[in-house]
Amino acid sequence: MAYTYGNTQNAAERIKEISGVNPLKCMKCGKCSATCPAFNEMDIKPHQFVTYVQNGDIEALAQSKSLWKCLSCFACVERCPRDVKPGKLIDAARQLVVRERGQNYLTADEIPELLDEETPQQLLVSAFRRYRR
Amino acid sequence: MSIEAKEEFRPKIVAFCCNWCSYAGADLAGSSRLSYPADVKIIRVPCSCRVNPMFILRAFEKGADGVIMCGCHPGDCHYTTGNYYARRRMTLLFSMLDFIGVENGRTRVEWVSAAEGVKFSQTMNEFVEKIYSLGKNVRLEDLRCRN
Amino acid sequence: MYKIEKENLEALFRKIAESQDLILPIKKAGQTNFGLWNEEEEADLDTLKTVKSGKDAFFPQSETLYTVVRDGKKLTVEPEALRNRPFVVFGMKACDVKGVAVLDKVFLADPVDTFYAARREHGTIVAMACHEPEESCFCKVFGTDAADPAADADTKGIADVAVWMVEGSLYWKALTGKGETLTEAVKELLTPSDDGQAKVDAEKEAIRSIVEKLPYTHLSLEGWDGNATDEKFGSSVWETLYKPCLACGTCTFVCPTCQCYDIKDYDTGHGVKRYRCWDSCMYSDFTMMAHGNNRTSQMQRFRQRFMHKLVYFPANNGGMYSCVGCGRCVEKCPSSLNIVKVIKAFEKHGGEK
Amino acid sequence: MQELIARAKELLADGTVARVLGWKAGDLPYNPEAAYFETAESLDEFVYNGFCGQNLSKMMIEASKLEGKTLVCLKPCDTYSFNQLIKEHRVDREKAYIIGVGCKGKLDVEKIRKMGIKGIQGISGAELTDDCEELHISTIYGDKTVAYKDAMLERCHVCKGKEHMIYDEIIGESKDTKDADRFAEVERIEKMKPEERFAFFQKELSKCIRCNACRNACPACSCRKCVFDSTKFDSAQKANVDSFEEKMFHIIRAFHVAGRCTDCGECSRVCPQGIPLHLFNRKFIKDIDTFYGEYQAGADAESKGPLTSFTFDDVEPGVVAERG
Amino acid sequence: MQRIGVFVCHCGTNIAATVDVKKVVEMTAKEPGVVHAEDYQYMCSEAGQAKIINAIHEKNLTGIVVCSCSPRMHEATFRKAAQKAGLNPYMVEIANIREHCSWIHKDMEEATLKAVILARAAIAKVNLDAPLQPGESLVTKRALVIGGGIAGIQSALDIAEAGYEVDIVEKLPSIGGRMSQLDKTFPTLDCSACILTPKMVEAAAHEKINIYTYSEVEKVSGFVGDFTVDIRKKARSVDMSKCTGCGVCSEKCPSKKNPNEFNRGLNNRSAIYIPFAQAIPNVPVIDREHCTKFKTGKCGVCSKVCAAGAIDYEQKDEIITQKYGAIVVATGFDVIPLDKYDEYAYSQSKDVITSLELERIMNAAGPTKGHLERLSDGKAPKNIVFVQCVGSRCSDERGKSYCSKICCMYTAKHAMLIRDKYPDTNVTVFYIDVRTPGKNFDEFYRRAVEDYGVNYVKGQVGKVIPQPDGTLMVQASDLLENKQILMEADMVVLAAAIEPNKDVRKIATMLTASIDTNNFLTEAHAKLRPVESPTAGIFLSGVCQGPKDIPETVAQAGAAAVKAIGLLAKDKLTTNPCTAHSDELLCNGCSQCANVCPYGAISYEEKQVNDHGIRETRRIAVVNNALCQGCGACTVTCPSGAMDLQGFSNRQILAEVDAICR
Repeated sequence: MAYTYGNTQNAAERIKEISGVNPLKCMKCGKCSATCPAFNEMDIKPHQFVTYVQNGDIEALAQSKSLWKCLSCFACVERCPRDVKPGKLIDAARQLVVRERGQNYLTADEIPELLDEETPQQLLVSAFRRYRR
Repeated sequence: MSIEAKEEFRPKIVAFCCNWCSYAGADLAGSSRLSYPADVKIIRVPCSCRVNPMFILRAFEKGADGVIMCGCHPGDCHYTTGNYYARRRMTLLFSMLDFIGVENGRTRVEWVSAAEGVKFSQTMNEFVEKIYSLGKNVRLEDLRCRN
Repeated sequence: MYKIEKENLEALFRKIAESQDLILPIKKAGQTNFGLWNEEEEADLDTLKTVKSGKDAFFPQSETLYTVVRDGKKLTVEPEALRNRPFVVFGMKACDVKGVAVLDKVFLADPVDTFYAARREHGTIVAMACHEPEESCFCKVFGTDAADPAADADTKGIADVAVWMVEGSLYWKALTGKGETLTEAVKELLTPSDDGQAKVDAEKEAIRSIVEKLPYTHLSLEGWDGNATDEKFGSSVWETLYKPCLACGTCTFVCPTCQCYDIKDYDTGHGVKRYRCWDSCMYSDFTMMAHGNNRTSQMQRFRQRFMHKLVYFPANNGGMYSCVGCGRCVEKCPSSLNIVKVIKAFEKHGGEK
Repeated sequence: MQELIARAKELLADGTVARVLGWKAGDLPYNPEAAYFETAESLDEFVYNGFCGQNLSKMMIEASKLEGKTLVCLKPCDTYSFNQLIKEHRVDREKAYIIGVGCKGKLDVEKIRKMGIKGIQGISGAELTDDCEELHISTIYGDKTVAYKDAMLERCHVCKGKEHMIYDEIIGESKDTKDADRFAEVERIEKMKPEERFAFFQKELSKCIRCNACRNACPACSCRKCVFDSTKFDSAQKANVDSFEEKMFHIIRAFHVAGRCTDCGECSRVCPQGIPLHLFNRKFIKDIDTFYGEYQAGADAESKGPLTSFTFDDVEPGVVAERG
Repeated sequence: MQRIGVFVCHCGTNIAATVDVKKVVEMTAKEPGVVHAEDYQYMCSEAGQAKIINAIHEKNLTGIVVCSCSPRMHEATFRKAAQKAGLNPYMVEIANIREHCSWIHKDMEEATLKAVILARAAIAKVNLDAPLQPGESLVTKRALVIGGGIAGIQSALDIAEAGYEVDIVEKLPSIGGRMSQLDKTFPTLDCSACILTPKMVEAAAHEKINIYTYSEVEKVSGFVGDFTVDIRKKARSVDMSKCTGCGVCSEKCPSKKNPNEFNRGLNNRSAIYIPFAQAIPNVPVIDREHCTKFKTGKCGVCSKVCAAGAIDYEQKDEIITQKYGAIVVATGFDVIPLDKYDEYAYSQSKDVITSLELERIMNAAGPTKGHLERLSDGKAPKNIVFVQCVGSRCSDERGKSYCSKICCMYTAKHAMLIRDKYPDTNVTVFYIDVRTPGKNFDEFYRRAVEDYGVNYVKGQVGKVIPQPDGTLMVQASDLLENKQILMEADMVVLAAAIEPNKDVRKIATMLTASIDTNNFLTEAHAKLRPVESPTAGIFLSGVCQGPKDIPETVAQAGAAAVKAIGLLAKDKLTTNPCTAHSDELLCNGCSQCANVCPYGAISYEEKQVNDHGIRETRRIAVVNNALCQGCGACTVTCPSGAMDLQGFSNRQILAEVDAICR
């Protein structure tokens, strides 16, 4: 099934599905942005990310620098008092974009070999996505 | 179970609710307009410890497809200890029904406080969904009661 | 006289079952009882005694009499249809056949029990001789011949076909019109047998000689008849005799002649099914009425059962006992009580007061 | 059992007891019956052998109402039932003089019949004084020898032990007969798929004729009036008209004795249809042991049963669905 | 057979919009036993009740079914109506077709069918209803107040003023509670001790009030109007009748390094101590855990220096058993533990403190004698950061889902006081929302911003990093500027969430009062009965019911007192007739029911019975109807079905099951 993030409803739903996050739980406290080590590099800040998904403005997210600046450190996920997990939203958006471009460079078989048991799997996957060249 | 069959099958579900917590929780679900399927019919009992295993078997006998019992959370029983006895009784009864091969999803106990309208509605939605997936109760019914 | 090889019995059963219900001893979860045969069921003709007698072919443990259908406040009564399809009961032993004779006395006497009568009319009994009688058997005491179900005057005309199992072959002899009809229907599977009569006669002799050796065969019924009411009823022997009785209904329910039933209602939610089911005079709620029960102690209930079998029944039925000596109660009573012990107890005490 | 008879005569003679509750010889080799003996002479008929399987503790409910003490012969497993009956105020300890009788395993004539042995005329090797290793059976159809163990009741293979839980004195020696795991069969069934379990019980229970022998023999089923006979509960049942009723009866019966059942095995012993009714009780016992800690009903006459007590952190009923 | 009337309520459109009430009337009229069925706009109205009364008279009804809202709403209303018409009130059953039907279903056909089925169940139940007569029980004219904080004190004073005896049970050595730890109070900034102390003194001096400090409720039995409570008076090791409160013992006590609970452990106290200067009673207590005499058997200094000879090392815990008619729960709150909030460095740095700790620091009797200073080095902080919502409004297990309500206001108070006393200090408050609904509350907050220059930043602190130089690096967001802020602070104050006192669960269990998932006691009705527990005779005062500030607490304490007074003013209460009853012909006397009865209401009698002609003496269970509360635990334990519950009998429940499943 092909996705266009232009189809906002569809793409936003897809992001929620991939991330397992309900952005409506956000109470706009900003703790994610307060905690983010890559904050200054980002054009769309972590707390804004949540609002963008809420509003279905996925196109803007797809174009944003933030998508590629997020370190997937998950500090925001850890600290969010509302269980919103902005980091997971960003990762989901990133995944959507990568799939749309058809640039999935790592095959599923290659991943297990690269896997260190101690590393969180999601960190690895998002890292591969970002630094794939 | 296919969609078509699902449309035909409307389960009968009996919910025993204790007066002090779960029945009030169901009231709260109602006043909060939190919907759950009409298949659920509630019987008010003073306490979960009033629920005799014979009531549960009777419901199945008469064609119920699922029976759920709700009471106050352990420790919160209006009568102090009623739900602790109910918990043991139901654990053993459910285990026995499972032992004789009755699908274990047809019976459930959930502790729902008077403040948990949301939980009540969620629980009922889940339970009804489960009963739909199990389909008609055929292992524990009296055939004479079929329509 | 016809014969059929044991390995062809399955084909015979299939043939009979084509056109009518076939009820025969079926082994299920380790126990053998009469039941409706089909290809999946395991027929068991080797077990001498089924746990229950074959009486439920004619007098089922429970049967609906009528249904009351409720529509709002309106009630409609729908009577249960009488049996109108033919069926065969295969493998009843002589004692069971005698049991049917006893039941006939009860249910076919006026007023006729229509449910029973319909079943009797549509049922064909294939009776089977007892190859190896056991120590609990005492049918001879009541004049029954384990070797020949038609030998007893009381059972004349009840068994429709008699069969003997001799050395892997089943010998078949029609006794009545119904038996002839059944024979006709399965004739393609039967072969006429010339030496059959001789084989069967030898088998009968063998059976009878074993019966002579059985411990209960020479039990005396002296003093037990329709006239013994006062003497037996008032005896103090009952006072100790009943003590181990658990008041369960095992003896009644395995008995080929016990004919008591209770009538009950079952609320189905959209109506009421009125049904009857076997009852046991051993139960404390037997013949329970609004004021209570006319027999209040287990001694009285225990006494009732045996008085009925050995005294009241013969008094009302020309001397016919309502015990056939099948010995099922001897085998099954959880407390090892039984009618033989009762008879012997009176023998020992000389029936004193 | 001369020692036992002699002692009983003594106690009768000195007025300690008014009667003796034991077994009387039957008219077949395997059918002794429970009996009261009130005189020394009547004790000549007293027997105690491998076929005296009946648990006499329940008869003490009625005996407790009689004048004077009753000497009752209880096997080790019967004493659990007696304790439980004391706990429930159904028997009077003061009215009982308990002789704990030895036991080397009790016999099941059905098992002998199932071996194809019929026309039984005599059985030897079943006396308590025998070593109870072999039974010699003479029949109309020839003599047979069978291993004692092979003719033993199921309950003796999972014997709770040869200790008497309550007694005034002990006569006769006992033997360990346990050679199987008590819960093995329950576990085997638990491992089956639900539809197999259902088929298994459907088949077994379809044999039930509702004779109530299980209930009436059961020392825990001591209700003056059973709910299934009572008109007060709207639960009366007399026949298995529908297969549901078999399940209802046996589940509720097991539930009513759950936590009180000593696993004496009388229900299975007396069932004329050979239904393994003890499985229901054992399932409850196993669950109680697993969920609430090991509990043996009748090990004492005081403790609260598992269904009339609780802990704050008992497992939730959901555990049944969780374990799959 | 009953003659049953069915009354279907529209409840305006609440029911009628979703349930076809005419159809319900039509369908139920066909049920066996139903001789009358009608519908009406509002059955609970005078006119609606009149319809019921008329029908009872005209149709000679023996039982009625009202299809309406929850029985928890109007069962009593309709029972009274029935009673007016001469029908036994227990011949009324309610089919809940509003909360359990019309309000949760949308499809009319479906909802109507369900309403009919619910009505059928109620009809089936009424068919088996029997007239019941309530009994009476006496009311003990004495109240118990659990907790000696401002809530408990206020409730006790109000009840005592009405002329009833009151006992206050306080766990700690002195009454006063949380409020005694506060420095100033918002929004008027008056001194907490100044307004609390007179109340404490008044309570102590009141002839109707008896205070048990250093005591705990151990056991509660009985029921409304007639509770029996065991109070454990813990051994103080000081004879209260002899002690003069001179304080020499504390001074001389050699064991001085014990954390001072009153100052939140920020400084130390001696092992024999009076918690604070205004303590009531002004009698010390020996902390046996830290006392050298109790630990080693040697010392005894306090005993030697006590001129009054009040020290008693042998003193034992004492159990006082007292009867009460009403119980007020005022167990209060504590702040949540912050050990799971590593990001705020609370456990790493002494200069990261909670607001309650700040209260103590600001207080003249506190660890710093009222000087605002850093606990690490005693220096005056130049930059102070306040963090709001620490653990409040939090959906994970570290915190609480609710708003703690008081933090916004006390933070404004702290900020204002600091800026007032130490104008050189920069104060920054990181907030998510500032919530100030209360009289003069928003004005107070605005003053902090406008008049005192407190810097409010909308955003949350993500991390506090202790620096090698002893300062704290605060990383936060400024959502309005869309910036991340990194700022240095000398002190960080966390507005930690409040939670009900740890002991409340234990107490609620003893009282059989229900409790919610956050351990707040549940009120009987969220709106209409906010100060009563669903358990009769138990009243809720203060934060044990939910977060509150002082004025609200006092208001609720007064309300709880009035409810208690209303109860104590009665001489007798009618008791619920829905109690258990044992059928003497079925009872085995096996004692299992007594084992599960939570009220000890079942005893056994040797009774002569006539069982269908068999006369014998049997052991029979007998239920004391005054003690039985009708839970039904015994009915299920009883294997023979001898034990049954009036109003919820076995046959009735089975009939309901049948009606629903048919």
